[in-house]
Amino acid sequence: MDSLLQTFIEAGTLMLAGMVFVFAFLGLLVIFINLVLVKLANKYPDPIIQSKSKPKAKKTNIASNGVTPQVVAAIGSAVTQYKQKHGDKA
Amino acid sequence: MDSLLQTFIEAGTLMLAGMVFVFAFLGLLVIFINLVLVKLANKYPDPIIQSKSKPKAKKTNIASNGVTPQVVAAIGSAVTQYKQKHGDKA
Amino acid sequence: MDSLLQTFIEAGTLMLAGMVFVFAFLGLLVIFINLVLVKLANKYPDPIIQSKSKPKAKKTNIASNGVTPQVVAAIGSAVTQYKQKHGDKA
Amino acid sequence: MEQLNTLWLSTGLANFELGQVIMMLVGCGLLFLAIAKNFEPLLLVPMGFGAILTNIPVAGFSEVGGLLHYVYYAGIDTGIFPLLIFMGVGAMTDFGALIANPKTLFLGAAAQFGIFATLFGAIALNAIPGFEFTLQDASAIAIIGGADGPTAIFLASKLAPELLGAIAVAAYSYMALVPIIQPPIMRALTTEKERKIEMAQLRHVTKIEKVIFPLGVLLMTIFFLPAATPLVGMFCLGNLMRECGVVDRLSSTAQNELINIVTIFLGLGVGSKLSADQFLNVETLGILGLGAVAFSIGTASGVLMAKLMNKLSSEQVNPLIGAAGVSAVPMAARVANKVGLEANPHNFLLMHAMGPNVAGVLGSAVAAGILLALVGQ
Amino acid sequence: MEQLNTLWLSTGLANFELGQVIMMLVGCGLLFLAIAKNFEPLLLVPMGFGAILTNIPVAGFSEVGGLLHYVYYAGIDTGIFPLLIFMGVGAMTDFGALIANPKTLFLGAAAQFGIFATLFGAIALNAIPGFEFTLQDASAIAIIGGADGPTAIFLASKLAPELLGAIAVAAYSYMALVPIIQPPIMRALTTEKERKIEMAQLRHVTKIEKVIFPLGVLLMTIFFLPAATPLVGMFCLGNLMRECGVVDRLSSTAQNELINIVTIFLGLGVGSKLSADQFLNVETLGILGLGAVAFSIGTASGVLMAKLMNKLSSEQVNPLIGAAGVSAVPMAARVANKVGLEANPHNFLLMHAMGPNVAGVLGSAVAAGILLALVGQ
Amino acid sequence: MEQLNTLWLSTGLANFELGQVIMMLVGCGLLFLAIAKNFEPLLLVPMGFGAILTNIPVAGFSEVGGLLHYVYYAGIDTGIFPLLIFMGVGAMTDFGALIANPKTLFLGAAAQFGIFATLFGAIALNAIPGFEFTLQDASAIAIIGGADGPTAIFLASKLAPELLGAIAVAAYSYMALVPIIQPPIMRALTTEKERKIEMAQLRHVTKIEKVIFPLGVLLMTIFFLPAATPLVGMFCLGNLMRECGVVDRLSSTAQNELINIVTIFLGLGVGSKLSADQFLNVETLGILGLGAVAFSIGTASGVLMAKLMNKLSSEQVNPLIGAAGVSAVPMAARVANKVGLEANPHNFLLMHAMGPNVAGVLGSAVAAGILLALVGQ
Ligand code: NA
Ligand code: NA
Ligand code: NA
Repeated sequence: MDSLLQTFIEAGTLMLAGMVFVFAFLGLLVIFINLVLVKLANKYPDPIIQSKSKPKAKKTNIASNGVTPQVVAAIGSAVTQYKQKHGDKA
Repeated sequence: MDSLLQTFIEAGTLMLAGMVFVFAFLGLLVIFINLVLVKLANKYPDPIIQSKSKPKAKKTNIASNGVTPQVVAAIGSAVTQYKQKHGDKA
Repeated sequence: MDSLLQTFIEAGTLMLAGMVFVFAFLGLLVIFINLVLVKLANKYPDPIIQSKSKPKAKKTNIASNGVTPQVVAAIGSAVTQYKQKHGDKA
Repeated sequence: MEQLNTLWLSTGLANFELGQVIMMLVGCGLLFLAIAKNFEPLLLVPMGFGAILTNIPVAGFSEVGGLLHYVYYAGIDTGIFPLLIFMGVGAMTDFGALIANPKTLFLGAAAQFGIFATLFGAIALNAIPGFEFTLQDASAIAIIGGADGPTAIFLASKLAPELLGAIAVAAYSYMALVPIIQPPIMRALTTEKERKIEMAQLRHVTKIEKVIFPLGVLLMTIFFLPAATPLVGMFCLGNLMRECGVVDRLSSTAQNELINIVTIFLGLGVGSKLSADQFLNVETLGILGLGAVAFSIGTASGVLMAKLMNKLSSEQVNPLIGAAGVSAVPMAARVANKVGLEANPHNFLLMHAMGPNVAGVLGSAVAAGILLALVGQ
Repeated sequence: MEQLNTLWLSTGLANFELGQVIMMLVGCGLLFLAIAKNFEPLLLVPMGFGAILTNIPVAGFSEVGGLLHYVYYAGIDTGIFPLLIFMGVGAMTDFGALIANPKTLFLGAAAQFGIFATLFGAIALNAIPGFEFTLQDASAIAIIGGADGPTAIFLASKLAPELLGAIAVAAYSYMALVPIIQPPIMRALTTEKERKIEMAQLRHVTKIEKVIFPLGVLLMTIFFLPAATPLVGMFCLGNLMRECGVVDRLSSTAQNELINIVTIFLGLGVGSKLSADQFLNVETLGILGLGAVAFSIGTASGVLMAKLMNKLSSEQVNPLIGAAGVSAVPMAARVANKVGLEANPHNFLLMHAMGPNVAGVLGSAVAAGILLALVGQ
Repeated sequence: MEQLNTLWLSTGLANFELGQVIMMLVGCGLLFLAIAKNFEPLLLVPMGFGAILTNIPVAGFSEVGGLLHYVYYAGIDTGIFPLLIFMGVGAMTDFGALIANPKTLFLGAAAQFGIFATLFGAIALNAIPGFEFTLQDASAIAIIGGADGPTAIFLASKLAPELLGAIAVAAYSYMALVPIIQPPIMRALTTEKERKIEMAQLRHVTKIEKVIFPLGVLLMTIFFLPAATPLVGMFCLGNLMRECGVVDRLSSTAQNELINIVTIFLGLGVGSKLSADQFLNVETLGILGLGAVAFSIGTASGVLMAKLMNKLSSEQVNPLIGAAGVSAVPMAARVANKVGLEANPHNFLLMHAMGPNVAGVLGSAVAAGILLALVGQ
């Protein structure tokens, strides 16, 4: 029973030390974000037209509605060609 | 020569035992399909619009003719826009 | 110092042997190309419509402008349908 | 005739032991949960299948020379598979919501109370005859409360390999049960008014913040908790590959083909630990019970922490997102969103809940590191 | 000068042995068959290349520390590569046609007579001086009749590793030759009228049948033939991942990237067994001869079984699909379809032939299990 | 209290050594170069990260049982990872430009003078106290002049594993610096008129030439330099898979998923050799210095060789493409193109420069084989 008590105390200490550590660690991360990252963000803002976000946006675009700008261009061109071929009355 | 005969007999037994076993095993599978699977199929038929077959069908659709519904929609919309822009006479 | 000299000599020989070998090897490759490959090319020219280059071309096509022949066909068909539905005056 | 006898003696029917039959049924049960109930199928399908294979008599899948033996010792005993999964998860994780609202890290921290309370509970179970969990065992069990599969497998493989099967089953089962376990606790601990709290839109997070963040996390882990660096390090490597923008092909492979390949083997290898002698005992019941407790306590701690933060600060957070602090990404965040929508149909909490959700992943990796540092070896 | 001598002594020219030259030509021959004749190129390209590499003097590819040594011992000696290929093949296999027409399982069973008759033949060859096949050797050779590459490699690596190279060459060569070997046999054993038989359209197979089928196959294998569970188990795992619908990303990886990676290494590793001392002997001729016999007998047995079934039942099957029972998926089914079209241009047998075709895969895995159980160790 | 002490003793802060801190900064430096400066990011991101991980105190990444230990010994010490990368690179390489203009092979040969001159220089450094390079060390360092990452890693792992980290850092850094190192040398050694030389359009290369070429290269390597067959062999296997047209799925996997997976591990494993005791010494400075010399000499040799060829033949080559002979595919070819465009805005040298560029890959693999044959063991 004595050893059980001892294990209990050990487990209790572990619980306390663990939670303190977790909070301290993630708390430091909060400070890191607020001090370091926010400053970095101000100093190096994203370029207005991000070179990287462009292809991403394109990908999303394709993924979300399946229509690429090229298709739209092709449609425009097809309509134009059709118009020319058939003599548009507009 | 004697040992050859013995090996022959062994090989013959192996052949017999093997074929019997293969037939028995696959025969049991026939029974399994006819008894268990067919019953399961009756009890849990595929939903009429299978949730799984839908994306598959879509994929096939794309694969087989390369045109997604979105493209068709885009075409419709392009045609409509063109009509509006150019004052349709129809 | 003596052992240094020896190493120097060894390194010099290595340098010489190495460069001679590299030139000899790649020189033999030149001969291989001029003798063997060129002859093979004359004997087995690529078929005019290569069975392999076709899908490649198709892939490139898709990759470069994102429009498959199917889409073009669909556009044509959409335009035709639109024409029929709306009574083309052309 | 002798041949037929040999054949008969080599059949499963002639060699089955009861435990093996039961464990195969457990494997089938896992497959059922995965396929019919959609319980974490990516891991539970190979794991359930592995449980069946490892219990086949005569076949020797998990003995020297067997496939699962190689898989387990090469991939799980060494820790390689969980670490590669963690790298892939890192490459899938977007820390944007967390960086935009760093306070949510405290929610992720609070939810780890589920782990440490369960550790205490596991030791307490020793008072009941039949349970004899060492501190190592108890720690490996407690990590179930972290709601993070690879972390649990990694820690269990280091601290209590003989409990690995039961711990993995419990961890993944409860992660799948998050939509059932969490909502009642969330509703019980919050008022209607609290659940209706709308939160301010998150600020834009720049690219450089996202690139530096994983490096900062790694640096702090190196300083304060090297024992957690295998997990945190591989996670941060994945995340850095994702965000740095110059190795997209590596990031994509880490998120897709590599993680898929490793998942198949990880599942099979974990399943190979579901043998009768290691699973069919009262300790497994204890593990399953403690796992449920751990999840519940973690959920409650996250919610209560959010309420406490609202008391201390004027900027209000919806306490429902505290429940997402247990991790179980992205399920817990979706649950928070869903419960929020019930109270206020115009209140979309998903993005806000992603902050504590990914904080919970870091939190449980840190907790695993603490346990390794304190009770390891 | 000494340097130049060292360099000369390190060249291949100074160290070649005749056997190595011949085996390199064999490797080139395999590459030629693969590239120019399209003979099972996915395996024969890496295998032919591996045969060249392993026979390079001085380089030591297959000695301790050499690349092919690692590949062989890590992947083939352990059985891991063939089993992973089998998982991928399972993920590619649709059992729908088989479930819709279960009678075709008997065709797949009959075609395995090719295996067992060849086993007998291999033993008979011992009567000729120069041949000394043990029962293990004979079994490993006989499995060529199963027309299934990974099964043959798996069994040979367990029963007769020193014959592995020749067996793999024979198995893949004859699989590639199916369109040449089978049609004459099929035409000789059937009448014009039989070849014209049209078969009823297959019924729709529901999702649940396809999900339960691999589990049922595994269960029966566990009960009756545990020795076959490595092969059948991994095959069923792949098939379950395919059909269950909740792990599509794992199934896709198993069918694509994973099987591609393993195929490269499997080919190289098998090629590394094509060394002069193991390949250039009269036994290889015996293996090549027996392989051809095995294929022919298997084809004939399948066709004759179909004719027998037509005698016993009113529902007629086109006996051509019996030839597909040797497996060689999907080539044998295509051959059945093609020969059928010659007789009746409106008769598409492809789907009907897929039944015996996949039954043949199961059949030869079962046969391999029987051989392992009876002559293994 | 004791617990807190244990926790403190387990922190990195309590265990750091100065060398580890410096090596972590080196790792961060590599990450900075990779991410901010786009220096060979595919390898430098995992390598820089590996350098950080391996220097974490207490964590033991590179000790027995640590992740990087397994990665290094399974993949780099055995040579498997560089060889697989080489296979992938082979599958990405189009030899068309080289076959169309075989003379460019001499440019690739000449550029290897960078390697052998550096070998001489490394030995010469021994005259300075503090340097004690063996012939093995000097050879491993000299290969940096080959401008080919996997070749350098492969050779260093065989001849001088303790220098591997520094050699890899130097090799990849200078490969990234090609656009800065080469142009001044190219301009200094050529006249404006030479830089304006336009070259004839390349002839069409047929499929059969591309299929036979890798086999011919392999055959010659077997005859004359078996020690180079691991590198050349895997490269040719990849190239054959690319060109033969019947195993496109294997070729695609070798170029994408497989090379990506291996690249992550190769980078981590190489980074694990960046430990303080192996990197922070005067030899590393020597290696970095010699590497720069090697690149410069290689570039100059290529350009001068082209000028010599113009003297000897009427068919003129633009000497700028000689600089591409160092390999560093495809960067060096792009540099040649860019410098050429400065002199003549209508002169596109890219395709012409691809000839010496891929010749340089073969050339440095051959050089590596020579060094292995002469100073190996
Ligand atoms: Na967690
Ligand atoms: Na078969
Ligand atoms: Na080079």
